[in-house]
Amino acid sequence: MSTKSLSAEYLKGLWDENPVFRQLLGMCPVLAVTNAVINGIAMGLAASFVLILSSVVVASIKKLIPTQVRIASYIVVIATFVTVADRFMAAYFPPISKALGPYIPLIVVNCIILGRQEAFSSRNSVGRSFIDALGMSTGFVLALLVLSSIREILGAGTFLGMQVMGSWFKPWIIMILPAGAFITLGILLGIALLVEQKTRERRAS
Amino acid sequence: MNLSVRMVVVLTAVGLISGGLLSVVNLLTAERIELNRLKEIEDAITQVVPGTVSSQKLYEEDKFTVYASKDASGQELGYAVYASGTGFQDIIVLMFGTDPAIETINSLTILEQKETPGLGAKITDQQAFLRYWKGKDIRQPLTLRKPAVGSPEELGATEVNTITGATISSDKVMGVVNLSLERLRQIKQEGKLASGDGHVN
Amino acid sequence: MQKKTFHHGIHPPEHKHFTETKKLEPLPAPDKVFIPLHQHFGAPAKPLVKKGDEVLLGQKIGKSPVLFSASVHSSVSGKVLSVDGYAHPLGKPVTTVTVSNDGEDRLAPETQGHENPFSLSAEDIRARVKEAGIVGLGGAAFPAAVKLNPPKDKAVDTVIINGCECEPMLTADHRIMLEYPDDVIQGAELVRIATGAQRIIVGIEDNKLDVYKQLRQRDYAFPVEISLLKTKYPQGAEKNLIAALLKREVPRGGLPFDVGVVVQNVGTAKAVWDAVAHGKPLYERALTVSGSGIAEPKNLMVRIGTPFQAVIDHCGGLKEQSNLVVMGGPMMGLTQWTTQVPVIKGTSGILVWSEEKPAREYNCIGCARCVGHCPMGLVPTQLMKFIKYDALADAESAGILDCVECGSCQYSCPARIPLVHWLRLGKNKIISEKRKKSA
Amino acid sequence: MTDTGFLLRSSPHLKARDSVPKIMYAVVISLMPAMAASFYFFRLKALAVYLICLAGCLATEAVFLRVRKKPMSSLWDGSAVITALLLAMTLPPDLSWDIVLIGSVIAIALGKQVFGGLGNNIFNPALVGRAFLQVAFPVAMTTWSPPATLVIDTVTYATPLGNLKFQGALAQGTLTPLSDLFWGNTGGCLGETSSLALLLGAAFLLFRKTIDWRIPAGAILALGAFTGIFWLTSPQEYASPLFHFLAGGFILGAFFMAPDMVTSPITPTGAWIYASGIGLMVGLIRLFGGFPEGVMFSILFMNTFVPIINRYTRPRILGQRRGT
Repeated sequence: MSTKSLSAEYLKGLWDENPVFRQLLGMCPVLAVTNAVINGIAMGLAASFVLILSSVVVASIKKLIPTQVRIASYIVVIATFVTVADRFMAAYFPPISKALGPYIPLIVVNCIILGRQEAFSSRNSVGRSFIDALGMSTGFVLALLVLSSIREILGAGTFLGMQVMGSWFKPWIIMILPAGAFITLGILLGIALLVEQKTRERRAS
Repeated sequence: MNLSVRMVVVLTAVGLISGGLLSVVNLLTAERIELNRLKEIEDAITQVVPGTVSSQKLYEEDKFTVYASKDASGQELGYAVYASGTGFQDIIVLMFGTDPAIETINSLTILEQKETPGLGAKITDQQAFLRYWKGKDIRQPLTLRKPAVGSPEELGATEVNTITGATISSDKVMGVVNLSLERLRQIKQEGKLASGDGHVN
Repeated sequence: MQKKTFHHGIHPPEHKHFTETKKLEPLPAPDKVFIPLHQHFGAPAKPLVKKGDEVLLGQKIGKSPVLFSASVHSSVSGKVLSVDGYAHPLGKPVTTVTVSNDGEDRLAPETQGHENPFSLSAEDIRARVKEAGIVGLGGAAFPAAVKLNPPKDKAVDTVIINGCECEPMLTADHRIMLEYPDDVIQGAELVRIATGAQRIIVGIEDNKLDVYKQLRQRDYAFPVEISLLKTKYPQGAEKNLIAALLKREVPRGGLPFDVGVVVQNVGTAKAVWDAVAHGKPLYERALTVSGSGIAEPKNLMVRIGTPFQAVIDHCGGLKEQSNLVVMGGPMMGLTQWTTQVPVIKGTSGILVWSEEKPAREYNCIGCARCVGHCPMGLVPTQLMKFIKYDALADAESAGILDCVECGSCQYSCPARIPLVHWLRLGKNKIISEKRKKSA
Repeated sequence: MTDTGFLLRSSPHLKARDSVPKIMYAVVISLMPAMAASFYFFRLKALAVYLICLAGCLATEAVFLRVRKKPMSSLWDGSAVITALLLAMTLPPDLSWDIVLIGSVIAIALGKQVFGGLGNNIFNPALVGRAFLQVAFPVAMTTWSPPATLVIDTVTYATPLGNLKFQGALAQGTLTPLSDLFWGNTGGCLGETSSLALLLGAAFLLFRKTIDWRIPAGAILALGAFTGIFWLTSPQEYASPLFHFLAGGFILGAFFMAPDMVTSPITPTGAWIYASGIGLMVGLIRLFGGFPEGVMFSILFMNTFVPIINRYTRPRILGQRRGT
């Protein structure tokens, strides 16, 4: 059982336990769909939808589920919400659905979501699970936003499809390719570690 | 309650609730999703055969579909061909339109591709590639002009400009189009393109 | 003519011209000698004298307690001033017998020779060599009597006399071969008899052609072969010398016995002859005093226990700016923090020069020169990294214990990485861990 | 006894004269003929590319040294200069200055310093910079202009390998003549066109033993064998091994990039494996790949295997029984 204050429960997802930069979870969508900000946000919102609803559901039915079948139950719950999200996107946002391709269904196997059920929702109250899921979602969306902004601005010279770089700018096509995802993520992880190290040093001194 | 019985009950319950929820979602979205799909094809047909008001699926086989496109009076304007083939990196899906006699190509559009951005992906670019296809004579197989020339006037009747730096992707598109044209003529000769008996969209 | 040699190795500038034409000259015994009881590979000797005792020249003052050890003899006649710890060229202070020299060189009665040494049995030769406290004079100071006693199951067929003197700057062995060729060859014959070998090979590098020619011209009553080697470092290392002369490879972790060979340095061969034929224990040795910090470089016969300072003074003293004093050759020698340390049995040279601040170290750039030069076929830079990151098991499986610390890798390293230092550190760590485990 | 001020240190006390900066500047000297050739064939355009590369690489190196608190003397150890020159030599002459600058920064920052600086990088820094540019700016990186010595009135101009791959030059008989490839009178990257100039520099490096001869030898043998087999079976369809040696960046790669000490194996057997891998890959890409040229990717690809090659190709230790 977590004993943090509710605000701390929310804030931990932003930095201290940021799923992407600190826990290195959910790397597959992080690398695959961040070539444009709109895709990054869509993926982030879809995953958040699934994470928050699954967490609430799992937290509320946790007492009913025998331990032996808990993972199977979680997966069914998660898959349900993923399918809901997938169908909804296909019906109302066809271009984004097409751009994200198989990565929406793949949210089912996103470690952030199953990880939170196993690590948090299955042993905390509904309200607390909701806050935790909200925090993790925010952290995930922020990470995707940062990554996709860098990639879209450098790779296409645009942000959310709007031209932001001058006409002198030559797009770095590598940034919207998978290689650019790895390079950007690597640099961001390096910076995250550096920041973490400096904060720790400052706290220690 | 016995543990194994409880396990079965819980899983069944979870599955049932999930299934119920999903069927509701499906009911709500299925129609829209199908509409989206059809609209995409319709839009493409309108694009490759200008003036299309209605269209009709005439023939379908694996990765190859022929639509007849008609104007408001029901007059046949030509064929729209939906085809696909291997590109430089992944499958290229495209659609092109011809006149009813299959003598000239109307227009070409790329529906799906994963070619190298900035290079091969230029097959979707009007200025760099697609504009060169309009009105080409297709009684002979089309050919690519390499290296590319500056203006469309310099090209022969059956020649299409190559994308600078993306010879392979240009080549692949050319291959798909030529093959499809051959197949189109073949099935037309076989009389499989008789219109009127298909489903009207 | 085909010159023999081994694989890899280096050819550093020789700097032998300072002394190679200078005759071996005896250094007068100093007023006081400092004779450490531990000058050899193995256990220290037990003192036989105490403060105030009278000792004679050649008298045994330290007794070897076990097989792997060597006796120690007085190098002057006079009075024992103390038996106490004293500075030692190998680093830590060692129990040392200090004798004040009465200047009379009164010989100890037990130093009796033999008229026909070749008639002696292998047993007798070994006993006399052991009694004389002879150790390998090439530098390692391995007890000679042990080398003369091959294990029963290992037949020795060849005695190699090591006349390579592959270390730059050193010329004492060169002078011994030039001035005492008969002593060397006769000593080699005694070694051959003691080990039961069939033949003697003398290996000489082609920078000592005068010696080679002189030795070739002589007639020998015994099976002696004089062999010319291409000058290369570290040819004088036993395993490389055997590979060069016989194309035999001593197995990893093995000894020359394992391929039927015994290797002795030329100085050792002469010492064997002196001991067996003249009854002279090892109380003096030839050494080279050289380097740009020495006013008059020389080859000297020096009594064991003479302080470095006395030797250097005899050669005109230190030049002022000198800041590096090395015992041994420049490739494997040990730096000294004081010139008060005494000459010991393993002192093949005293080198002095001055050096500016060392150039900075770079990261390893993978030039692979250390790999190309390692005479043992190791990959020093990889070993260095294993040690740096404490991967001792990896270092051991990559062969770090085969390293002979010849320094070829570090010599050739353009990044100036102290490879030998790292490898030595790794070897010590691995060996001490093994000891801990077996204890 | 007091401290006498003598140095105490471990043996050996002698040092060979070669040092890291000397090795690096030997490579710089060896690149001079090829640089001169590029000035001759591409005039001021070449000079601009070299200067921007030098400025970009040295500035990036200086920033990293400062941030990582390393000795500033490392800036002049020559390694950053080599990276700059090699990068410049692999760029098309008309590349605009901002792209060149990005490439230089990436080469030093992502190719070298993120790994810990000189000696720790896995990939050849110049090639990392070039690979980045190749993927980031594919059009600019494949737009060539003819050398100033050729009077042709086209704006773009295909490289000899591009001609071979995409224009069917072999069938049409418009393959670039070997003599042009040898002297450098053709299109291509700045430093790769003149085989003669490159070979002069390579001879210097081989003579000085700065590079391991096994690496160019292995690469040449492998490429020769691979392209030779196809050429012998079907000379109308495949170009000769000699054409493949002289065309494109093969000589630059085989003599100046593949033997980069940091990123090539340190064992003799390893060098052969690494080099033949490069030669084979170049052949494969040129004959059957999507790109006309494959030297850069081949070297980067084989760079990744260097640590494992080093580990499994240790020389035999003296006295080690064969096979143990």
